[in-house]
Amino acid sequence: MRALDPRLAVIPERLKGVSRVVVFCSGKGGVGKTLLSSLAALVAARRGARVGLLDLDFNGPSSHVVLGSAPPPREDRGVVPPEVAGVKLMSLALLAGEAPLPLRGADATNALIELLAVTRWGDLDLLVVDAPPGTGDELLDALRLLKRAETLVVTTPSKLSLAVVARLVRLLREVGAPVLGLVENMGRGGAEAAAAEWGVRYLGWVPYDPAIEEALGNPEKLLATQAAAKLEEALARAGVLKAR
Amino acid sequence: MRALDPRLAVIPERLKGVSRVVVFCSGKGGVGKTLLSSLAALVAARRGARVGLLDLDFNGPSSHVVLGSAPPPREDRGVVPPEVAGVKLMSLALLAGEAPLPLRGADATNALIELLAVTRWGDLDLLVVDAPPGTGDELLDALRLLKRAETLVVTTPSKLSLAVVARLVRLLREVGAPVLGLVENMGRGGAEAAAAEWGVRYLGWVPYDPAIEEALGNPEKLLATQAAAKLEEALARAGVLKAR
Amino acid sequence: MVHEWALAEAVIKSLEGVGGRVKLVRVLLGELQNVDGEILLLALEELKRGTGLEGARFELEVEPAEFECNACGARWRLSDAAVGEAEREAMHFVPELAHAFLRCPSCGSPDFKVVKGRGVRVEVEG
Amino acid sequence: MVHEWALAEAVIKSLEGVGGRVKLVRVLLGELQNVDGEILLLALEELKRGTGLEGARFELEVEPAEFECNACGARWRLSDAAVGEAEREAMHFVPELAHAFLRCPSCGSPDFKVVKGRGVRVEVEG
Ligand SMILES: Nc1ncnc2c1ncn2[C@@H]1O[C@H](COP(=O)(O)OP(=O)(O)O)[C@@H](O)[C@H]1O
Ligand SMILES: Nc1ncnc2c1ncn2[C@@H]1O[C@H](COP(=O)(O)OP(=O)(O)O)[C@@H](O)[C@H]1O
Ligand SMILES: [Mg+2]
Ligand SMILES: [Mg+2]
Ligand SMILES: [Mg+2]
Ligand SMILES: [Mg+2]
Ligand code: NI
Ligand code: NI
Ligand SMILES: [Zn+2]
Ligand SMILES: [Zn+2]
Repeated sequence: MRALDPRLAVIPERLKGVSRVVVFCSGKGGVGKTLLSSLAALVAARRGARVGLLDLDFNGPSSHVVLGSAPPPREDRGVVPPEVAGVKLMSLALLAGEAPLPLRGADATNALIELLAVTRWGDLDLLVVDAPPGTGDELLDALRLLKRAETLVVTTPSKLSLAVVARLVRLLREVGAPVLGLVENMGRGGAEAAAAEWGVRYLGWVPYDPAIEEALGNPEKLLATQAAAKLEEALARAGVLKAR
Repeated sequence: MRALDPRLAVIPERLKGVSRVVVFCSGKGGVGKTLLSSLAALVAARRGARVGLLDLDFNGPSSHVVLGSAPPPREDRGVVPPEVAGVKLMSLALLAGEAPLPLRGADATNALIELLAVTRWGDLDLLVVDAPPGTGDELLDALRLLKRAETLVVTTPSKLSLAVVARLVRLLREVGAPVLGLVENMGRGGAEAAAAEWGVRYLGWVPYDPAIEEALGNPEKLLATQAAAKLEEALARAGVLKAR
Repeated sequence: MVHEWALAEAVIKSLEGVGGRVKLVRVLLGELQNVDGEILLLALEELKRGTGLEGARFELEVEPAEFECNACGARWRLSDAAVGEAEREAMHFVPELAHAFLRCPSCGSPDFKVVKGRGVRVEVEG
Repeated sequence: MVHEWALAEAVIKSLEGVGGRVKLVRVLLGELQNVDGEILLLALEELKRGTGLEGARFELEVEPAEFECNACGARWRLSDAAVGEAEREAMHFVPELAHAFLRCPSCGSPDFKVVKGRGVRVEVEG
């Protein structure tokens, strides 16, 4: 008699059509992981790529707020993510409604396994993953279960962010996750020295952009911001965007 | 034969001399929980209160960066937190050094129980707790184990923060944790309507203060900022500070 | 409710590595998965073709869900809870959504453990 | 290493609610707690005075620590790991600091489980 977890067995099958997985992570909260990962998905979709966006911040999901209203996922031999502005979005918020969803770490692990086992992404050029703050179950399991995942590290230039991100960069090395580079958000070069010190490629900065707040929930407005333009440059440097 | 966890039994004993516990929480990351909780501890200490500060952001500790260098805890019939600018500080960062400390939820629960079981706070007028982002094990267990804990909710005026904090406020009600009120950080009144909508007392705003970054790690400079002055007003409104 | 297809695929996938002749496959399902057993069995029968599992019989067992509150220690069952159809539907995608939809009947807390009835497990007899 | 006092206090506290005569108290200690058994027993003997536990005998058992890597599945023991004195000292306050100081010997990952040897448990015979 042998016991097996069928959910784990089917995950590679579900991700078969996905060419590339890029996890936006930081360790630190509030540095712009969600904004930049959503923008990245929008920018890539505008360039014609087939793009998915997976919100792993189960306790504080907000990718759906950045992209704007999305219908709930549809059931068809699994769960089919809704499309917003060309981006296939999967988030527990689409299923949980307004209720608080306090998940302990072990619950987060299980939720991630379920999501990966049932979501039918189809063929994607790029799956963007929005990591929660911290270096807990969600991040560790995403790097464990999404075997080909590459990472993009986000920081602000503040000492408080750099101190936390320094630990994250060491962690990513230790678990063997490729680091595409560092994006400095809400700064203008203040984190470049840290990137050099850590031996991580500095991909550029995205300024604090006062137009962002008003544009939240509106993909077109978001794509027209200076933040989107600067992020697009950084993503091109990272080789994440195909040439037009 | 009965099995008991002696660590849980001793926690009330360890907190016997603590008059008041206030948890700074948000659900959202990067809104200033760490900055404001550290400032609150400094402000209360300057007013002559006996104050402790417990950093629960195990995966991204930074209270020690805000307060500035602290010696490691001392062992004396338990663990005695070091004092920085009149504040007794306990943080895993004081023990872990520079190494990344990726804790899964179950590890975080255990680490919190150990910390609460061995730390000798002595007599305190106020124990300030800096919560991590999210609503996972650390926050749930802090509210479970620190039975008398009151909470102070921190948000920025951004939609992205408000959407997450709305869920946190409902959660705090559901677990029965008293909410002293909402502090708006890096804003100027933009979150007041949300507080009213949620039925939470609005304690005031702390502006984005460009002097903060330079003052990090320097308690005197921090205390001299406008942010500290505005926070002091909010804390007084919440009844957290004793009259001078 | 064709999410059962995803589950059936997962079950078949998980059996790929199992060597030898498989006679009996027991699928243990948590009640929280809220799966339609008949559809699942149909899907399994269809998907097993051409996989070397033709000779296998599939058996289903549903484990009732049971919860324990981390705040007050109360225990309860899914049948004790009032949950709407939409919520059940969401939970059958991701059972952890129980933490959004269920609350401790004694104290109202969402901080509870799923003691039983959440997972999917497959046991094989050769 | 007077952290043993804190532990002894915790053990005595946990026995307060136990009714009846206690004859034997077994303290099961994870190796990760890195506790000095002699000091702990001394502290227990002193603290038991005036608590109704005078007649109780204390026994200590240390469970060796064992780890399992979540990345590659490797298993190892604390004795296999090179840990400095300062690190051991920190871990005896909070065993979870193992995740700062230990790495999987096979793949270098800090993402591992403490399978055995972390906790403190007290068992009572009346
Ligand atoms: N470049 C930017 N310009 C303006 N606002 C930004 C920028 N980046 C992030 N923000 C804002 O900062 C806050 C935190 O961003 P968010 O993406 O939620 O961070 P995280 O996901 O890392 O917690 C949000 O209110 C967001 O709108
Ligand atoms: N009122 C403020 N003025 C200027 N900077 C601030 C203010 N509040 C927070 N910050 C900065 O914002 C960043 C996030 O603050 P932090 O306290 O680390 O948030 P959290 O603990 O909620 O993640 C830090 O770089 C901090 O220095
Ligand atoms: Mg985010
Ligand atoms: Mg913080
Ligand atoms: Mg399911
Ligand atoms: Mg200990
Ligand atoms: Ni279904
Ligand atoms: Ni000691
Ligand atoms: Zn309850
Ligand atoms: Zn390993």
